[in-house]
Amino acid sequence: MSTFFFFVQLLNAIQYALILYLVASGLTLLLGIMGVINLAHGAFYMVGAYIAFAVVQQFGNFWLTLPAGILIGLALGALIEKFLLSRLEGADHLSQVLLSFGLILLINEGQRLIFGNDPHGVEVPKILAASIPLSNTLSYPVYRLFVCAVGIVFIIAIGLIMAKSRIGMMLRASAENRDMARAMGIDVKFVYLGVTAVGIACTVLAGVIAAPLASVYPGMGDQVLIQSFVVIVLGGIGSLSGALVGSLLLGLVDAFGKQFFPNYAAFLVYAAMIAVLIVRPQGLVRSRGT
Amino acid sequence: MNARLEKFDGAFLLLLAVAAAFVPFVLSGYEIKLATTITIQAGLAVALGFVVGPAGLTSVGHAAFYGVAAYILAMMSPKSGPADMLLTAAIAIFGAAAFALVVGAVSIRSRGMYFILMTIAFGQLGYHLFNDTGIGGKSDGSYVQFRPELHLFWTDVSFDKAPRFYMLVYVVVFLVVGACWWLRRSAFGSVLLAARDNEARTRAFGFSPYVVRLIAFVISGGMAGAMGYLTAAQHGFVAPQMLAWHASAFALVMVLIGGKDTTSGPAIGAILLLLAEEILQRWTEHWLVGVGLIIVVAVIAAPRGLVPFVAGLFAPKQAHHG
Amino acid sequence: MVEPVLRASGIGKRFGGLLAVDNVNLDLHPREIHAVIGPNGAGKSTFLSTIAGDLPPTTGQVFFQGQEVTHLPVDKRTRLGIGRTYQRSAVIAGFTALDMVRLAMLHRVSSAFGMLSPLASNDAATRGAYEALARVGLSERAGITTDFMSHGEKRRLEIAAVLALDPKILLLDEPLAGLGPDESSAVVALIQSLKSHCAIMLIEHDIDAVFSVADRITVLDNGKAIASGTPDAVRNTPAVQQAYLGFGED
Amino acid sequence: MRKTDLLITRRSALKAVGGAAATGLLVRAFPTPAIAQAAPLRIGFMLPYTGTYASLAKNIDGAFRQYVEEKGGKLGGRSLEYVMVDDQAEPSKATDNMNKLVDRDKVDVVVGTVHSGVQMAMVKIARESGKLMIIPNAGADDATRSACAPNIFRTSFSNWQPCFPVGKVMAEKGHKTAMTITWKYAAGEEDVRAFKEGFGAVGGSVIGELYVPFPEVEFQSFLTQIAEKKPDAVFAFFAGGGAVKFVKDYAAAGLKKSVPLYGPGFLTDGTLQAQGEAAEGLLTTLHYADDLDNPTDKKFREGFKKKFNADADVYAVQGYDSAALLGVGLEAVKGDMKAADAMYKAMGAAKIDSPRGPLSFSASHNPIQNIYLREVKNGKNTFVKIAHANLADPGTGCKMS
Repeated sequence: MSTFFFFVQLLNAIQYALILYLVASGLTLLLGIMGVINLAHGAFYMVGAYIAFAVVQQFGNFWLTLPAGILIGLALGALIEKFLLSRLEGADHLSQVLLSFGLILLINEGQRLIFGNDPHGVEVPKILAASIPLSNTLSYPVYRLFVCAVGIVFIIAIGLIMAKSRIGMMLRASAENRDMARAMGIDVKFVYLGVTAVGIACTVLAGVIAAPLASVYPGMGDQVLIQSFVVIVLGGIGSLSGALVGSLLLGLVDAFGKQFFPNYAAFLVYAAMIAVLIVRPQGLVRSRGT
Repeated sequence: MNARLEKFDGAFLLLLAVAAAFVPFVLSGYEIKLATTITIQAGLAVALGFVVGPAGLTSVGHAAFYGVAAYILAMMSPKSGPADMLLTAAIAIFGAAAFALVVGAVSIRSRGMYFILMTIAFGQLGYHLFNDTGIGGKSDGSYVQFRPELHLFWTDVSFDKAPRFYMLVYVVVFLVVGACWWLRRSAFGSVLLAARDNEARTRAFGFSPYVVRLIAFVISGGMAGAMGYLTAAQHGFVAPQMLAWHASAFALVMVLIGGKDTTSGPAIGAILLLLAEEILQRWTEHWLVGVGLIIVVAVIAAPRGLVPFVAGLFAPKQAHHG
Repeated sequence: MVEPVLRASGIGKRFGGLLAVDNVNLDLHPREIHAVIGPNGAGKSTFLSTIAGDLPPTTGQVFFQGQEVTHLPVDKRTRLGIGRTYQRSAVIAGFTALDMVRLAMLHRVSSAFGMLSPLASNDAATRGAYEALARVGLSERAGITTDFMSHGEKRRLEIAAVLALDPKILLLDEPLAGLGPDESSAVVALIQSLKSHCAIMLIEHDIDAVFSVADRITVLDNGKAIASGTPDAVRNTPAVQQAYLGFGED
Repeated sequence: MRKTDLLITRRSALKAVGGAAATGLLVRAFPTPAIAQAAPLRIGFMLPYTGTYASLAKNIDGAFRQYVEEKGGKLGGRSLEYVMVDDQAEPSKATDNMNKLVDRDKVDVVVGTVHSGVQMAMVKIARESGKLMIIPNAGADDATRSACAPNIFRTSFSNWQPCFPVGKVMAEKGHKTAMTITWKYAAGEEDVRAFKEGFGAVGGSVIGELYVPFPEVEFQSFLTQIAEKKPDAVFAFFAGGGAVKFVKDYAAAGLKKSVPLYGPGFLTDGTLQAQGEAAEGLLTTLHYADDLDNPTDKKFREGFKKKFNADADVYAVQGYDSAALLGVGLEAVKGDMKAADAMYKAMGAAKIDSPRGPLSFSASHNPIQNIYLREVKNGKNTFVKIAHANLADPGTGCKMS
């Protein structure tokens, strides 16, 4: 493997990691702040991709998909918290696991009823449709770089919000101690509603943005779900910076694993996850309580 | 578990055992095969219920033990004739239990969410082992050409015919369910419950929650393996999907629908869910909507499960005894 | 001098930047009640937890009957003969009083094989459990599920369960907390009567009770032992009066 | 007992009798009424009606019925009724589902399926029960090789068929080296093997084989490996969502211009709308194309369009021909399925005027058919030329009893 292609694989790894981070960040919010295990995470990602498909098909404009995804994601999240998750308060993780498993089945079948079973593509918006040549055989699609940029902006924005803003403070307080947060006058119920809505909106948005890259087809969320879990566990549940580290690690294992041990790439990913859990049960990055 | 629920549990189990004993005499053809499938799944659900209930371990990786045992049978089966049932079953069950020991030894150190994620990771590890690496036939799965035979001293017993295979399944599942029922009522079961409800206190009583949970996990894993073995023998086919987390989650659904705090609950959950699936499938191609709704409604409306729910209906109206 | 049954030397426990227990030494002799007192946050419960095994100490060693047990888990220490109670969550939800005490009896009276039979069919455990319940005056309440017991009953039940362990030493973590005056004096009498069976280390807020039952007292303040000795000697230590007793005798 | 490595069981002697004997007492307790000759023939569709392959299932099922309707609702004088079972493309449920059709629904003919893994489980039961099975899609080579049986017919293709001619096509374009990429599963490996055989026969060399774990669709790392090795051409096999994503990623990485992409037609069938611009100009080989200029095809496509308001595709053709093949058999025995030997003989000798062109069957009951070279033009797989005329699968290892 030449140095040049080593760097191309590195770029692949980072690019994939940033997409993974986008996808996993919503799950981190739900898992870290609310302690909710959401298996339907991949299904929400798929919802995002289908929103992108439907909006582009209807209006022919990719940029409309972003607000559409955010709004629908927020609404979906709020509804799910209000009518389902809030009823589980005090219940154990088993109920969450099963509730979200039920949601997967409902969302998947709903998608089939509405959109059918054919795979679909979403055109990359014109302005980003170019490619940057890297070698005489290979070029890099600008859209992938755009997704990277979105990922980086997202990391900075969410990091600032969590660290500096009042909302971030409220979130961290609610995550750490429900009763204490209540005593401090924080409306925990509202915080939870907000977190679920934002967490699911993040996931839906990730699906929207990934749609032109990933194509749109039934069951597309399945792999994303498990990989998001891996990312989060590697990084440490609830830590956004940890999720970034986890994403990078997974991106590297994926890109180079496929180069050197294609049959064992996925196997390596889970082995790494288990190894990290054995050695550092709290993940690679120590959570700051969020 | 309170005394009334325990009585209901016992009554349900007895009812199920008697009803299931009639299957080969009342049903025929496809129905016997369906009953066989359901009985095996009921056994799996009861075994899983034993760790989810008393041991308080929400394992989303039990399908891995089930699948590993199935693969062991597939890999040990000769292409030209039936395998020796006692030998292959012993190795398959032992293999599943050994895998459960490894998974449990690592996972049970973590609790709650981390335990769930650990078991998912181990399950996926097993899935990818068979799906990606080519061990045991890749993603296409692999075959058991002949149903294993039981070699006794005086004769060989073949289970090719559906009613006889059903009887084998009945006996094995009867033993598994019976063992789970007995273990729940035993002092060991009480220690598990105590560890679930007050870990520190149980430790201060001289028991290691880790060790008792691990024992329960390994027993349950071995039982799940027995069910996987039967499934492989029944269908003559194994595939990596048998190990994936979907399968584990589906088994958990059975446990929850019936009620994790009873032995009969998971079995009843398995029967209801698989019958619902069978009926919905004939009715609509979007039958998964039905299954999804059943799950969501069950989680919200009867989170403790059907058996405790039914037992509750018969509860005397006054509040608590005491 | 008699060999102490329990010896803790140089125990320290650090939580992140906070030094909760700082180099504490403590001896416990047979048939002795040794109380540990101190203001809230002095590190009493943390100290007890390091001795019981719930928390590993950062520094120092614990010896039980001459054997080092510093890194043994709680269950192993229990089997050696160290019994303890907890400040909170004293009982096991969903269990009857009788079953909970039977469970405590179990590791003494049952083989591994006996674990396979139900608690109720273990006669030795049942007999022992009834005896222990009788000693704390709960014979009548044996069949009641712990969830339906009063706070005082729960504390007594917990002591019954610990007695069923037949411990050589007993670590009591605020056994009087939340009890009314009548219940309190009953428990104090019970503690007094236990002295003949085992050595007791007592952590308690109720100063009057402590001074009435304790043979020796160690005072913790900010994680440090500021005094140790007979009740009278401790009462007269200026540092104690300043740090603690003045406030306590209001 | 014969010595083959697959699926031959002692029980095969029991064949259809097995089911009846197994139920013992019950059969006597609830006797099945003797089926009158006039009773409708029961066709069991075992297809993936849900999931990734659902649209394939829909077209196979639909075109089968279309053929029967065109024949006035009867084949060989028998009217037909249909039973459908959703196999979910789930191999682990295949035996259960096949049992539903054979034991529960007592069908006379099984038509299925799409997924190769499911197919092989069905083949096993078809061999044991002796039930007539027509395979309308799945290409697993073994189904008409080592596992072949008198009662098993395939109207689609063996995996070998559309891939073997790709080598010749590449050589004609002047490519000397190639890399392959596919999912790591039996179908993918069979495809690559067939391609290597064909490419090797014309002097080409395969300089790298990439296998993506099924059903993974993250290709970027593999594409980089292709760019690094710079073969003259790439042979790829993916289907459905994977095919869409692969073709788009391949184009986006700029490889489409520098390293031409070839493959069996599944790479661009039923996926062109989603692939859009990225698929334009791709050359693929298959036993069908969107604009074959023959009268049967025209009539078939019009009929399909009218009935379903959608364009027919290769899967529909396979379903349509499954009905045609069954028709030939039933015609030969005047609808009497008890005359199985005669019926199978007639089916084996069938010469069908298919929408895909002339269709006949090899000794192992696999289609002998033209493999066409097609080019993607304006979102259609347009006919370029016949890549290999009347190609028959070698049928290695088939011993028909």
